[in-house]
Amino acid sequence: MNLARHTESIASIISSQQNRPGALLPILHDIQEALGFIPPDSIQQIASALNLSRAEVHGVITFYHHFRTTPPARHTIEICCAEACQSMGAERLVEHAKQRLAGSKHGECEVKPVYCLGLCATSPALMVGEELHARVTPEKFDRLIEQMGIKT
Amino acid sequence: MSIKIFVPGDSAALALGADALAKNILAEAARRNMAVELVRNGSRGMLWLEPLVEVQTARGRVAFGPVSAEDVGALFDANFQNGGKHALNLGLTEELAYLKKQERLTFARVGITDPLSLEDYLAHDGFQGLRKALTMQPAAIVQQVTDSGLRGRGGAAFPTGIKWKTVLNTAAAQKYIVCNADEGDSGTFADRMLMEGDPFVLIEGMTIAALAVGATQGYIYVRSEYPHSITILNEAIAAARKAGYLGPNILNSGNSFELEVRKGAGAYVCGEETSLLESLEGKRGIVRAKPPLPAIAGLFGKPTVINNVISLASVPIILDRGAAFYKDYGMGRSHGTLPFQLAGNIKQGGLIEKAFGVTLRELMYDFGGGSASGRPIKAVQVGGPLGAYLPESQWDTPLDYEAYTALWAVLGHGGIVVHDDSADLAKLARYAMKFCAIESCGKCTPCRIGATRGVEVMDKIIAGQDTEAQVELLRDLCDTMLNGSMCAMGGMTPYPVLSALNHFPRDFVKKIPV
Amino acid sequence: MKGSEVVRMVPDKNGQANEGHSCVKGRFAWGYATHKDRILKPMIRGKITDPWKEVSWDEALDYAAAEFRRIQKKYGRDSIGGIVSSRCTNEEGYLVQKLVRTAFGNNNVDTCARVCHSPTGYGLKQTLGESAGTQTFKSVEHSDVIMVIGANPTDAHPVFASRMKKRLLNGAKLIVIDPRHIDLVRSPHVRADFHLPLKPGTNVAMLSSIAHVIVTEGLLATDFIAQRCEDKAFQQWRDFVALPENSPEAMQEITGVPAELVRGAARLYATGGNAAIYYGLGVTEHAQGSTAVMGIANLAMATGNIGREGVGVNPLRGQNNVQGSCDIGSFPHELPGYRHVSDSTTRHLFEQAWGVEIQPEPGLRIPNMFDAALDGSFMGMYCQGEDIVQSDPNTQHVTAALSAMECIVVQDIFMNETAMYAHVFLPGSSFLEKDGTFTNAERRISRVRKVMPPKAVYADWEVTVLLAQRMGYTMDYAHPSEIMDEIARLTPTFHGVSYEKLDQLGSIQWPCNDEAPLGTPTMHIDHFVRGKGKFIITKYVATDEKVTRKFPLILTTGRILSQYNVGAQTRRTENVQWHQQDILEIHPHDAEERGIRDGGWVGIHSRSGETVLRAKVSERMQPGVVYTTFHFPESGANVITTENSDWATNCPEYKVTAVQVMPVLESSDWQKKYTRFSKVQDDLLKNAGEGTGNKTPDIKIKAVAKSIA
Amino acid sequence: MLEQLNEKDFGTPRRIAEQEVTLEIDGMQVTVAAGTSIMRAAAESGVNVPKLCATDSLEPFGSCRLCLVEIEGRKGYPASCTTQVERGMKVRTQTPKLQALRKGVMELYISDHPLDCLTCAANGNCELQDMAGVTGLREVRYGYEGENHIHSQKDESNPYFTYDPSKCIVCNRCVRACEETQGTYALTISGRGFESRVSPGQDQPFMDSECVSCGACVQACPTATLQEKTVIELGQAEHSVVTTCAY
Repeated sequence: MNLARHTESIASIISSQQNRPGALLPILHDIQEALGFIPPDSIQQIASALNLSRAEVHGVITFYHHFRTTPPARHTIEICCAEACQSMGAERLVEHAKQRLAGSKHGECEVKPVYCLGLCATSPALMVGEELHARVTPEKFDRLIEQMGIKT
Repeated sequence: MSIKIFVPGDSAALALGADALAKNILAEAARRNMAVELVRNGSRGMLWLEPLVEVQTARGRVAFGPVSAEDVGALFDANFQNGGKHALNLGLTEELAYLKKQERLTFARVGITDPLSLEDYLAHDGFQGLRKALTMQPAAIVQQVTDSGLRGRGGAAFPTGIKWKTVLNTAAAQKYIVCNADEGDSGTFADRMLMEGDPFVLIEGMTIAALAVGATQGYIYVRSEYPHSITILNEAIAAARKAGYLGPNILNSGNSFELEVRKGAGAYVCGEETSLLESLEGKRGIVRAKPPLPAIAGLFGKPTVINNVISLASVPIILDRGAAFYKDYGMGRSHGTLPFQLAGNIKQGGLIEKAFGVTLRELMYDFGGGSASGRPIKAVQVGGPLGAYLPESQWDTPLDYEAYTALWAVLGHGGIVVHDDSADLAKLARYAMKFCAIESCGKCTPCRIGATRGVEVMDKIIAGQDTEAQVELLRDLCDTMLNGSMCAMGGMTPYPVLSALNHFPRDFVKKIPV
Repeated sequence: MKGSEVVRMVPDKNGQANEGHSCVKGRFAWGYATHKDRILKPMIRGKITDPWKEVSWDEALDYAAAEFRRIQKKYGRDSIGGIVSSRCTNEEGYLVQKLVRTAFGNNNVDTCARVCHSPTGYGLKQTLGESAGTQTFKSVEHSDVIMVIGANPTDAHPVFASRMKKRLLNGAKLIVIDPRHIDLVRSPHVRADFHLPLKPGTNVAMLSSIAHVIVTEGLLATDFIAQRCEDKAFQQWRDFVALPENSPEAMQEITGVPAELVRGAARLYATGGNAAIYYGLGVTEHAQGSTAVMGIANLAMATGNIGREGVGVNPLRGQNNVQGSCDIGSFPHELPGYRHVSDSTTRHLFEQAWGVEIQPEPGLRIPNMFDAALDGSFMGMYCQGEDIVQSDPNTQHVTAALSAMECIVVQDIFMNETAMYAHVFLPGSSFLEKDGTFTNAERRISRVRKVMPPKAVYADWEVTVLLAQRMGYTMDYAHPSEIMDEIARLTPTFHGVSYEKLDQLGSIQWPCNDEAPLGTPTMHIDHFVRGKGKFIITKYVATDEKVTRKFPLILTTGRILSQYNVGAQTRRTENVQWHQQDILEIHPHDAEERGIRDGGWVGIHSRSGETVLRAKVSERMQPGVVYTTFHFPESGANVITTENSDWATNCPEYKVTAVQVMPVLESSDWQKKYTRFSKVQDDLLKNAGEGTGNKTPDIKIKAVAKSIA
Repeated sequence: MLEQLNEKDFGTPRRIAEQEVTLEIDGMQVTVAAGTSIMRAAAESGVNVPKLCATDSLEPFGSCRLCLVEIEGRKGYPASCTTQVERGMKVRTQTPKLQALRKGVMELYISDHPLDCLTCAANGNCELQDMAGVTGLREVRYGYEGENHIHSQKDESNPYFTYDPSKCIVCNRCVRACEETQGTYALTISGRGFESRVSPGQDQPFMDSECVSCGACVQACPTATLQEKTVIELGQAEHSVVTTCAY
C-alpha cells in the first residue's frame, strides 16, 4: 500500500471520527483495521486533525500494546497466557506453536501473547483476527494452521 | 408448525464451532424439508456443555450438549427436534441442577432470549425498571439503588448508591455514565456473557443511571479482546434507539440519553476507573491522582458515574422488583447476588450467579465437579490476577466481601481460577509480578520499577540463590508496592505473591536444577 | 556564575514579567557576549575606504570630538546628531539624548523605536493620554477574550505567548487578525475562535468595521463612555463609524475577510467579558500605523475594556528597551516623559538642570537625517548600539546618505553593517558588563546588573560621558543609579524610581511617584491620563503602495523565534542551527504560477530594489501575499522595502511592499555589490592592528560559546 | 544542595483563595489558603517533606511516591502533593512506616540509576542525590545486574543541552513543563511500565522534534538527564546574579 493511498484512506477515517470527544483511540483503531498498522508518517496528519502534538499521539500509540507501527505478519495468532489458560497448559501450547511455526517463512505468521479472551472455562484459548478458538489442543492447533494455509 | 432450535451465539460457543453447527442444522433441516426457526441465544453458562443446543418442545426446552457439527445427522435421526432420545440429550434445560441451584437475577434472561430481539426482551419484563424509574424523582432512584445494598461488582465493592448520590449532588452542565467493560481479570467472563447474552439489560441499567444523576451521554468501554461483544452491543444500541428507549426523547419522557461503545486497546490498567477515563479521553491510560473523585471530576472533568457491567446490569431488576427484593439475597453487608465464574482446571466450568454466602468448596465441587485433570485441587485464585491464592483451609469461608478481606483475599469480579497439584505457586507468584510489569502504566515508582525487580527476585528464589534474603527482600518490596502504589495494579500485586508465599512456602524453598 | 564567567542562565521564578519562564534566546543564546567577533579596541579612519587604525580611547574620543566640532563649524550647529539604541539601557539612552541636546546643542536625536512603535506613542497619547501599554503581562490571566492583531507572539514574544496560551488552555476565547495563518490560529491545544486573514495594509478598514458592528448592534458600554470619555468626540466618532461605508459588508472587498466573520469577532470582543487587545509591529509599521493604534484605543474605550485586570490596549514591543528608550526622551520632539520640546516649562526645567539652552524646535528624525545628509546639511552622527543600515527601510537610500557623511561614530559590540560606513568605532559593552535598567512593554523597569567587567574597559554610558567631556560638556556620574536619580528628579512619572527601591521591589511599573509610590500595574483605572478618553475618527486611506501588473504580490516582513532583530547577537550563537538564512514564504498557488520550487532561489523585486532568497512554499500564507524575515544582512530584506511611512511618525511601512517574485539562478546585483563591499571592509578591519598585523587581540576567555561550537 | 543558589521549592504552586484552612502538621498549627497541598503547607512552615516529581512551578503529579504522609482517620498513605489541606486535619510527615516506604522507593530508584555521582554534571545540585541522603538509603539489595537503562544512548542534538535517558527517573517534570510552562507539547512519555521514557516527538532527537529549546524542561529536571552543555563543560555555578534579559 503506497503512501499516497494511505494518506487518502487515513484522511477519510479522520474526517469521519474527528469531531467525537476523545476521538484519538477510535481513529487509531480504524486506521489499524484498514491498513493493519498505523504508519508512523501518518502521525502528523492525525495530530493536526485533532489539534494535538505529534508527541502526544506517539505517546498514546506506544502506550497501548494493541497498536503497532509496523506492518503485521500475514497471520497473527494471539494465544491467551493468563492464569486460567496457564492452568490448562497454555505454556505448552505456546511452545508447540513456536516449534510448529519455526519453519514458516519470516513474516508469514506471528504468535503473540494476549491476556484474557474471556474463554477462561474453555482453556486454553486463542484468537486469529477476530476468530476465537477454545480448548485448543496441539492437534487442533495444527489443523488450524493447515486451514489457514500456512506452509511450515 | 416450525421447530424452534437454539444454538448459542456466545463467543465461548463460537470458539467451539457453534457457527458451523448452526449451518449444518439448517442444511439438514432443509434436506429433510422441515421448517426450522433458528435462534442464536446467549450462553446458559454451562461451558463444558457448549455448544449447547436446545429445542422448544411442548414439555419445555430440551438441551443437547456438547454438540459438534458431525452429530447433526444422528440428532435428526433420533427425532431430537421433539426431544427424542440421544446420548447428548440432557433433558429439560431448566431441570439441570447446575442451573436450578442458581439465583439468576442479573443473568435472568441470558441464554433464554434472543439477545437482539426487543420483543423477546420486553416479553421477559424488559424495560420495566426503566418505566418505573421514569415515574420517579432522580433522588428516589438513587435511594432505591442505595437501599438495595448493591456494591461495585468490578472488584472495588464501593456502594453504588453512594457513588450515584455524589454525582447527582454535583451540579454540572454535562454528566456522563461510563460502563467499565474492560474485564481484564483472568478467569472472568461474566461481563462478556452478559453483553453478548442480554445487552438490553445493560442499556436499560445505564439509562436508569442517567435518569438518576442527570447525565445525557454514556460510554461503554469494552476491551479490544471482545470483538463479538462490541458487535452485539452496537446492534442492540441501534435497536433500542430506533424503538425510543435511547436517544433524544426516551419514551417521550423528555429525557435524552445517547450511548456509544468505545474499544480498549490492550491495557489491563484501563480497568482502573481513572485510567479508563484517561483512555476514553484519547490519552495514555495513566492513573490519575484522587481526589478529585471521578464522581465529581471524571470524564472530561465532568461528574461521572463509572460502574462495572454487572453493577449496571443489576439496576433494572432492583427498580423493577424493588430494593428490598434484591437486598434480601446475600449476607452481612454483601447484598444481592454475584455471578461467579468458575474457570481454569475445573471439570464443569461456567457462570454461576449465586447470592453472597455460598462457599468456594460448594462452587468447585457441587457445581464444578472437581478438577478437569482429575488431580486434587491445590490452590484457587479468586478475584483475578490481583487476587490471593486460597489453600484448602480457606475454601469454606463464605464468599462475602468482608469475610474475604479478613483473609487478605478479595472477591474482585467473581473470577475463580482452579489449579491442581501440578501447579508451582512460586512460578505463579513470579507470573503475578510479571503480569504487573507487563501491564503497569509506568507512572508510579513502586509499580514501574517494583514489578520488574519483583520478577528478578522471584527468579533468584526459584533458582534457589540465597533464598532467605531474597524472600525477606520480596516481603519488603511487597510492602512498598502495597502501601506506596497509586492504584490497585501495584497495590494488590502483593496479594497473589504473599498468599502463595504464606500458604505454599514449600514451593519457595525447593531447589530446582537450573 | 563561576567567578566572572557565565555558567548558565535560568529564568527567575520571582521575575514579575516572566514568572520563571524564558525562551531560547535569553535562556541559552548569551554566548555572543564573549564571542570572538567582539571588537575590543577603539579604531579610527579618515575615509571609509581607508583601513581601520587601532588607537587608544583618548585618541579615538579626541578625534571624534574634534571632527564633530569641525563639522559644526563648517556646516552649522544642526549638522550633527545622535541615535539612541532600544537595546541599550535607559541610563545610556538618556545620556545620548542629553549629549545631543547639550554638547551638540541641537535636538537631532532619534531612536530605532521610530521604526517600530512610534505610532503607539503618538496614537495612545492622543486617545488615552499616555504612550504606553495599559496592563501588566499577568493581567492576561483575567482575560476572557484575547484579540491579537498584527503580531505573532509565539515567534516574536514567546515568553508572553506562553502565558497567553496558559490562559487560552483554561477557557479564554481568541481572535487573531493577521494576513498569515500564524501558530496561534491553530497549534496543539490552541485554536483561534476567529481568524480574520485580512490583506496587508487594511488594519484600519478592519478596525473600523469591527467598531461599526459594536456601534450599530448596540454593544457600546454607554455608561462607561458617558463617565470616562469626551462626549463630542465620541458622538462624531460614533456617527462616522456607523456610516455604511464602514460596515463589514462594505469593507469586505478591501480586507478580503467575509463580513459574518468580522461581525462574529466583534460581538465576541464586545460581549465576551474581559477583553484585551495585544498588537505588534503588524499594526504600527504601516502608512496608517498611528491611525490603527487609535482605532484599537477606540475599540477598548467603546466597550469599556480599560482600567481593570484582563483588559486593555497592549503593544508588544519590538526589543527589550524600546519602551525605555521612548520614555527617556530619545525622540527629536520630546524631552524625557513624553513632554514636547516646545513646552517651555519643561524645557526650562531641563535647561536649568543641564545648564544649557535647549532648542524649542524638534530636531531631525532618522529619515530626515538621511535626506539632510544627501543634500549636504547633515554630516556627523553618533550611533550607539544601533544598526540602521540593516534595520531601516530602503537600504540603498540609507547607505547613500551615510556615504555622504564625514564623521560617523559607531559604538557597538560587533562590527555591524552601519560600522562599515563609520569613521570612528568605539567598542561597546553587553548587558552582562554593565549596570542599568530596561523597561519592557508593561512599563516595568527592571535592573540590569553587571556580572563581569567590561571587555573593552568602559561600559557604554561611560563612553558617552567621556565623549561629552571631549566636547566641552561635563557629565559626572559615579554609577548609573545617579543617572536614574537625575531622570527621576526631572520626570514626574519617574519621581519615585530609584535603584534602592528597584532592589527592594524587584521591579517597578511607571508611573511611580507620590500618587503611586509602588508603581502602577494597571493604568487609566478611574480616569484617563488625559482626563477624559478621546475617540478619534480613523478614516481608512489605502496605502500608496499598490499592487500593479509589474508588482502583483504584497511582501510583509516579520520575526522568527530563534533570531532577534538584526541578528547581531543571535547570529553569533548556536541559534543559527534553527534559522540559517531569511526565507521567503509563498502560497503554493503563487509559487506554482511562477514555477517556484520549495527551497529554490527566488528573486524579489520592488520599486526600491531587488534581493534573492530561498523560497518556502507554505500553506500559512494567503494567495497574493509573501513573507520574509530581516535577521541576516546578506538577505537585504530592507533593500526592497520602500520609503513609505506612517503619516504621523514616519514609522516605515515594512509590512506592505508591492513586489514580484521570480525563480533566479544567482544572487541580486545588490547582493553582489554588498558581498564585495563587506569583503573590502573585512580586509580593512583585518589589518587594523597598529603594526601588529593581527586582528583584535584574542583574549583567552573561556568563551563558553566556543566550547559548544 | 546549593541552597543559596536555588531558591526554596515548595513543591506545588501557590493557591490564592479567600478562606483559609488551619490544620496540624507534626504537632504544629498551620494556616494556609484553601486549595493548598499538604506538602506546600508543610514547606511554608519549615517542614520539607521528601519529594522528587513535585516542583512548585508545575501542577502536582503524584508519581514518585516519596512524599507520602499519614493522616489521622484516613487509611493508607496519601501523597502530600496531590492531597489538599482540610480543616482540622492531623498530619504526620515522619513516622517509622513512612521512613521505610521512602527508603523502599529510593532503593527501587537507585536500582535503575548510574552510580557516577562524583563525575556527574549534576553533582551537588541533584534532587535524587539529596533524597537518597534524606531517606537514609544505605544499600540496594536488588543488585545492579537486573533490567536497567544505564547504557541508554545520549541525545546531544540540541546545541545547548544534553538528554541522557540513563539518568531519567520518569518524574514527568519535563513533559509537564513543556505543556504547562511553555505550551508546546513537544515531549511525551513513550512506552509504558518499566521502559517508559521521555520522548521528544516520535522518539526522535530533540532537534527533530517541535522543541523550541526554551529550556523549561532542563530547568525542571531534578537530575542530570536534561543538563545544560555549559554546566557539563564548566561544572556547577558558585554564585548567581539577578539581571534582566537583553532580548
